[in-house]
Amino acid sequence: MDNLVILFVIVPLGSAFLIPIIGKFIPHFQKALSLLALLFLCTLILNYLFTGNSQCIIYKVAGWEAVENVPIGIYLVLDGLSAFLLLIINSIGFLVVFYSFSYMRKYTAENYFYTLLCLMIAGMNGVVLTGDLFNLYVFLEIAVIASYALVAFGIEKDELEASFKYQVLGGIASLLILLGISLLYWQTKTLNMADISHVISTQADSKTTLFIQIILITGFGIKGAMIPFHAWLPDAHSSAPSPISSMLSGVLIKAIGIYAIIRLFYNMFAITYEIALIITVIGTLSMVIGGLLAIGQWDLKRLLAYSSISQMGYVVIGIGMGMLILISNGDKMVASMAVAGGLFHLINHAVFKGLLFLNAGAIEYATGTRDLKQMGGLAKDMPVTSSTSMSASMAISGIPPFNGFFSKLLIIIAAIKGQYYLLAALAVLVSIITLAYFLKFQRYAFFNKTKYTGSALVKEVPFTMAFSMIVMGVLCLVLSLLIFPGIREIILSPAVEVLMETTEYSSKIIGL
Amino acid sequence: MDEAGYIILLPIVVGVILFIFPDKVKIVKGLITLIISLLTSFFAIRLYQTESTIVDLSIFSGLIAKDSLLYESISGIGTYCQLNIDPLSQLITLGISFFAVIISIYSITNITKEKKLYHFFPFFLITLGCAIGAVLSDNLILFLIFWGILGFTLYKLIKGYDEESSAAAKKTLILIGASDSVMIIGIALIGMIADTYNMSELNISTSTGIGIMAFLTLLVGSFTKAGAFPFHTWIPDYTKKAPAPSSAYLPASLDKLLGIYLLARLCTDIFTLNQWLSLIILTLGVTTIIIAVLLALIQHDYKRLLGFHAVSQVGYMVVGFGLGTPLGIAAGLFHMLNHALYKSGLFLSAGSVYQQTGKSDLDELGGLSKSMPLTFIAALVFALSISGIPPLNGFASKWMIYQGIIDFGKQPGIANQLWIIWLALAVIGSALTLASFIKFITGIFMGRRNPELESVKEVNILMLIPKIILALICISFGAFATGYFVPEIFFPVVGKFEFVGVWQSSFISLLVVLSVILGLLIYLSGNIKNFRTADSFVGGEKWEEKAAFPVTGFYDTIRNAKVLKTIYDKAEKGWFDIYLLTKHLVLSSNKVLSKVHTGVLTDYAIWIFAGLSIMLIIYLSV
Amino acid sequence: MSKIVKTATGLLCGVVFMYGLYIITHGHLTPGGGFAGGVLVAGSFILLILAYGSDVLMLRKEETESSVTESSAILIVLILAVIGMFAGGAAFMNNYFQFGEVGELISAGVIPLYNIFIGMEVASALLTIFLAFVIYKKEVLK
Amino acid sequence: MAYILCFILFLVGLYGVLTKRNLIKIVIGFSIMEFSVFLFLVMIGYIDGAQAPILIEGMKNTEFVDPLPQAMVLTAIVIGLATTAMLLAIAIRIYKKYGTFDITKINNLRG
Repeated sequence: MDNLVILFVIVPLGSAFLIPIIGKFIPHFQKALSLLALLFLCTLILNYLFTGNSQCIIYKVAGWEAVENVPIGIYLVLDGLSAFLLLIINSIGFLVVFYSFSYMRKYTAENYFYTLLCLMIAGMNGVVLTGDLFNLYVFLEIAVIASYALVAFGIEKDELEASFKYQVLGGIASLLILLGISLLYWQTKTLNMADISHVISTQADSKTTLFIQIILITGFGIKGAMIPFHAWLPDAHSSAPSPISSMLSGVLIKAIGIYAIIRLFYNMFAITYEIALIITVIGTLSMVIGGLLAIGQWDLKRLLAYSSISQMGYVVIGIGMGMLILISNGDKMVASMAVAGGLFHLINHAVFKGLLFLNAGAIEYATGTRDLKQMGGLAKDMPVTSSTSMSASMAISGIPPFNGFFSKLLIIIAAIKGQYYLLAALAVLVSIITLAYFLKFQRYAFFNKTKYTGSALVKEVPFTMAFSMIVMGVLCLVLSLLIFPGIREIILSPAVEVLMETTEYSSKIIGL
Repeated sequence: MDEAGYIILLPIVVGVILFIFPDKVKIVKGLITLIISLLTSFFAIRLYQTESTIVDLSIFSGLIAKDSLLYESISGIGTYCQLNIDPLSQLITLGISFFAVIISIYSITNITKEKKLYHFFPFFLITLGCAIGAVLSDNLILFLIFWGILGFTLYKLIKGYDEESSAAAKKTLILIGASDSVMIIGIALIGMIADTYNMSELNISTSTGIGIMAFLTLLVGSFTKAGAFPFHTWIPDYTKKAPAPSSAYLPASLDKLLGIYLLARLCTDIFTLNQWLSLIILTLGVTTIIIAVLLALIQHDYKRLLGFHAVSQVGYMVVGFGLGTPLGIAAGLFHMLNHALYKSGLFLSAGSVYQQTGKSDLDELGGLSKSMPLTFIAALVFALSISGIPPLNGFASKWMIYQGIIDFGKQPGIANQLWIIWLALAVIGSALTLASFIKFITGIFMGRRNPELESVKEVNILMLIPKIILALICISFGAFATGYFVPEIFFPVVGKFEFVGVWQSSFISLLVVLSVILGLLIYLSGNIKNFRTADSFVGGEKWEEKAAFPVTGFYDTIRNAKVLKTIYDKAEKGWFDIYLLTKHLVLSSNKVLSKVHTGVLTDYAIWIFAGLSIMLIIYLSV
Repeated sequence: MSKIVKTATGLLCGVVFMYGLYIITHGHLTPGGGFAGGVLVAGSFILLILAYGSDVLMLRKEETESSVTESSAILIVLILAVIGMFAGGAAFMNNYFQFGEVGELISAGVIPLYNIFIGMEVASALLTIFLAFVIYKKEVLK
Repeated sequence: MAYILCFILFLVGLYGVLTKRNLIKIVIGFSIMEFSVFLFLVMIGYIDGAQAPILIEGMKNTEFVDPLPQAMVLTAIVIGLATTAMLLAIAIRIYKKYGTFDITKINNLRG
C-alpha cells in the first residue's frame, strides 16, 4: 500500500494527458479511461479503509529521508482525514464521469472535458494527500485552473462571465494563500506541515502567526466560499455544466477550501481562541446568509449553489465549535462530537448536493430550462429524477431517516452540550429555511400543473445519467449508517481522531 | 418481547417492498396493506396484554446475520436505544393499529379512484410502522427519528397535482419539519441536563430556564403534530386537498394520537410542571378551541371545516393536560381517543360524499340523506358526538374535562383561580361546534337536493363498514363511559381517580333512548304529521319553486358581524398564520440580500478585502 | 512585415532557439532550466510566426501538433518519474541514474532528462497558447 | 525597506483590481499583485553577501542564498502564467459576446 499512495495523483494525471493524445484516434477512449481510472482509485481507497486499520502512511517522494528529524523532501501523508476526503473525491468523481457520458453529448470537445476533469481530480487528490505546504498550493492551483476552464466550458455569455469572476476572485485567494505560505516559510524556514507545526510551537511570536493565520483563512475561505468571500460561487457553480457543478459544489470547495482549513488549523497551527472564533463566526454567517439568499432564487442551479454556501456553514460550524471547545478545555467528547458532525455533514453534503446538481442537469437535459417558474408536473414524466431528488432534498433538509438528519443532529447536540445555544438555535432556523427552499424546488419542479411547452417530448433521462442518480439517491439513505457504532469506526472515526489529536500529527510524521 | 420488534419492522419492511409493485395493481397492494394492518393489530393486542417492561433494541439484531457489520452496530446501538412498553404506549399502539385497519378497509376501493396519488399503500404502511415505533421507543433520539419520518410520509400522502394542493403539501411539511428541528434542541437540552435520553429515566424539574426551554421546544413538536394553536395552520389546508383516507389517517387520528401521546409523556413522565407552564398550556388550549371553531363556522368547504374542527378539538385535550390532575389527563386521553374515532369517521363520510358527488362546497350540495342513508346516519352520529350531545362519547369526554376544570379550581394557584374562564370558553367552544355541525349536516344531507345530484348512490360496502364500526364504537363509548371504559382503559395509565359530581352514563343513555322512543311514538301516533301547505312569500313576492337556501348563508351573518368581520378578514389574509408571517419575514430579508449581490466583480473583491481588513484590524490592533 | 524584419528574425531566431536549448540542457549546472529554456524556444517559434505570418489552416495544424507534443512531453516526464518507483530507491521521482561528476554536462542523474522534457512541454504549451490566441483573432474577431 | 516596496506594489495592483473598469486593466492589476507576492517570496531567501546556490569547482564561500524560495517562485510564476493566459482568453471571449470591456456592464449574473 505504501507505494500506492502516489497513484492517487499519478493515475488521474496520466489519464488527463493520455486522453488528448489517444482519444483522437479511438472513439470513447476518453470515457473508458477516466471511468477506469476513477474506479481503480475508488477500490484503492476502499481497500485502504477496510483493511488498513487506519494506519498513517507517510510516503516520501523521491525517497528523500529526513535529516536529523528535519524533513527535506515532499511528504505525502495518508491518514484518516485524507482517506475520508479521498473517498469522497474519487467516488463522486466516478459517478459524475458515468453521468457525463450522456450529458456531455451536446458539447463538442469531449476530450478536453475529460482531460480537465481528470486534472481537477488529480489536483484535489494531491491537495488532500500532501504534507507539504507549497505542494498543497501547486495541487490546489492545478485543481482550480482546471475548474476555471470547466466553468467556462459552455462558452456562452453567462459561463464566460462566471468564469472571469471566479478566476479573479480565485486568483486573489491563491495570491493570499501564496503570501501566507511565504510568510510561514519566512518565519519557520520549512515547508513541511509537520515540521512547521513543530517549529511554530517552539518559537512563540503570536502576532505574526495570527497575521499569517488570518491571511490563510481569507485565502482558503474564498476557495471554500465562506461568506463574505462567497460571491463567485453562485455564478460559477450555476454556470458550469451540471456534472461539473456537482463536482465543484460536492467536492472541490471541500477538498481545497474546508479540508485545508481543517488540516492547517487543527494539525499545523496550535489552536488559538481567536482563530476558533473567526472560523465559527464565518461558518455561522455562511449558514444563515447562504440560506436566506437561496430561498428567493428561481434559477434552480443558483438556488442549489447558494444552498452549498449555507450547508458548508454547518460543516465549518462543527469544525469551529470543536476548536472552541478544545481551546476552552471543555469536554473532549463534545468536541469530537462537533467535529464528527461537521465531517459527517461534509460527506453527506458531497452526496446530496452532488445528486441535486445532477438532478438539475437531468431536468435541464429533458426540458431545456433551469427556471423553476417554467417547470411543473415533472414527477410523472421523470420518475427517477423526481424520486432521487426527493431523497436528496429530504436529506439536505434534515428529515430522518436520510443522512443529513444525523449530521445536523450531531452538530446541534454538540452545540447545546458545548453551551453555544445561539448557534444551535441558528442551526435549527437555517435547517427550517433549507427545508422551505427545497420544498419550493420540489413543488415548482415536480408538482403543480405542467407548464413547459411540448410536454409530450419530456421523458426520463438516459440510463447512464439515471444510474448515477439512483446510486447517489440510495447513498443518501445508506450513509446514515455511518453514524452507527461498528460502521463509524471504519470511515468517520479515524478522520475525527486525526483532528482530536491536534498537533500529534506533526510528531507522528517527523518522528519526534 | 418479539412482538415489539415485529410490530415496528413488519409494516415498514412490507411497505418498502410494496414500492416495487406497479401502480396498476392498487387493489392487491390494498389487500396486502389490510392483511399487514390486521397482523399489526394482532400483535398490538398481544402487546397490550403483556406486562410493562423496557426492551432492548437488540431484539432486532436477531434478524441479521451474526458476522455482518450491521449486526455489530445494531447490537451496539441496542444497549442505549430501548423500547418502553407501559400502559400508555400499549394503549396508543392499540389505537394506532385499530385505525390503520379501519382506514385500510376504506382505502381499498376509495384510493383506487385517486389517479394521481402514487404509492399510497407503501407510505401508509411505513407510517403505521413508524407511528408505532415512535410510541414504543423509550430513547428520545430514536423517537425523533420515527417522528420525523412521519412528517415525510404525511407529505407523500397528499397529491400535489395543482397549485393549491402542492402549496398545502409544502406548508405541511415545512411546519412539521420545523417543529421536528425545534425538538432536536429540546432533546439536546434534556441530554445535557440529565445525561440520558431515555424517557423512563427522566424527571426534569421546570424550575430552571433550561428545563423550561426544553419543555417548550418539545411542546412545539407535540402541538404541531396534534395541531394546536399557533402551529395548527397546516391542518385545514391539508384536509382540504388531501384524499379522505389520508386526512382520516394522519391529521384526524394518528397525528392526534401521537401529538397527545407526546404531550402526555411530557406532562407526566419527563417533566414536572410548574404552575406558570400550566397557565400557558391552558391558555393555548382554550385559544385553540375558540379560534379554530370560529374559523370553522364560516367555512364553505366541508373538508376545510372538518380540518378546523380537527384543530379545535385538540384544544380540549390540551386543556385536559394543562390541568395536570389524573382526572384531567385521563379526560385528555379519552377525548383524544374519541376525537380520533369520530373525526376519522367524519373524514371518511366526507370522503364518501366527495367520491360520489365530486363537490367539496357546501353551497352546491344538499339533500343527500335519501340517496346515502347509511352514510348520513353515520355522519349524524359523528357530528352529534363531536358537538358533545349526550349520550355519545364526545359528551362523555368533554364532561370529564369540565369536571376536571371544576376540580382543578379547588386547588390554590394562579391557573386554578381562573378556572371559570377555562370552563366558560370550553363550553362556548362546544356550543359553537354544534352550530357549525348543524351547518355540515344540513348542508350536505338535508334541505333541497341539487338537481345535478339526482343520480348519486350510496357508496359500496367496503367504504360503509369502517364508518359503521366507528359509529357503533362512538355510541358504546358514550353509553358505557363511566361504568366500563374509563376505569378499564385509563386507570392503568394514569392511576385511579374519583369522578367529580354525579354522572351515570349508562343510566342517562337509557333515559335518552327512552325519550327518543317516546318521541317517535308520539310522532307516529299523533297528528303532528299534518301540516299546512301554502305558497311561500318573501317580502310580499312569491318565492320561486326551484330556489334553495344554502345553509352557509345563515353563517355569513356571523362573518359580517362588526368586530368579527375585521378579525375574519385579517385571518383570511394570513395575519394569524405563523407560517405566512415567517415566510414574509424571510422573503423580505432575502430581497435585501439579493440586491446587495450586484453582479459587479469589483464589489465582490471589495467584500473580500473588507473582510480581511476587519479581521486584521480586530486582532492586530488589540 | 518588411524584409529587414524578416531577415533579422531569420538570423535571430536560430540564435534564440540555440540559446534556449543551451539553457535547457545546462539546467542542472547554471540558473535556468526547463521552464526558462522552454520559454526561449517557444519565443523563437513565435518570432518566426510573427515575422513571416501564416494562414489559419497552417496555424491549426501547428496548434494540434504542439498540443500533442505538450501532452506527450508531460507524459514522458511522468513515466520517467514512475520508473523511479521500480528502480533504485523505489520511490516516485527517485533519481535512479549514476550521478557522475559535479559540474559535468552529463551528471545529476535523471534531472537533465526531466529538464529536457519539461522544456519541450513548456515550449509547446506556450506555443499552443500563442497559436490559440492568433487563431481566435484571425477566425472570430475578423 | 524592500518589503515595504513589495507591499506598495501589492497595493498598486489592488488599486487596479478594485477601481479599474476595464477587464484587461483588471488582469494587469491582478498580475501586478501576483508579482509583488513573487518578489516578496524570492526576497525571503536572500542572504546578504551569499552566493548563488550552484555548486562550482573551487568554491570558497560556502554560504548560499536559500534556493527553496527560488524554486517556489519559479513554480508560482508558471502557475501565474497559466492563470493569466486563462484570464486573457476569457476576457477576449467576453469582449466578443458582450461587446464591451466594462466590468460594471458585465453583470448578467446577479442576485
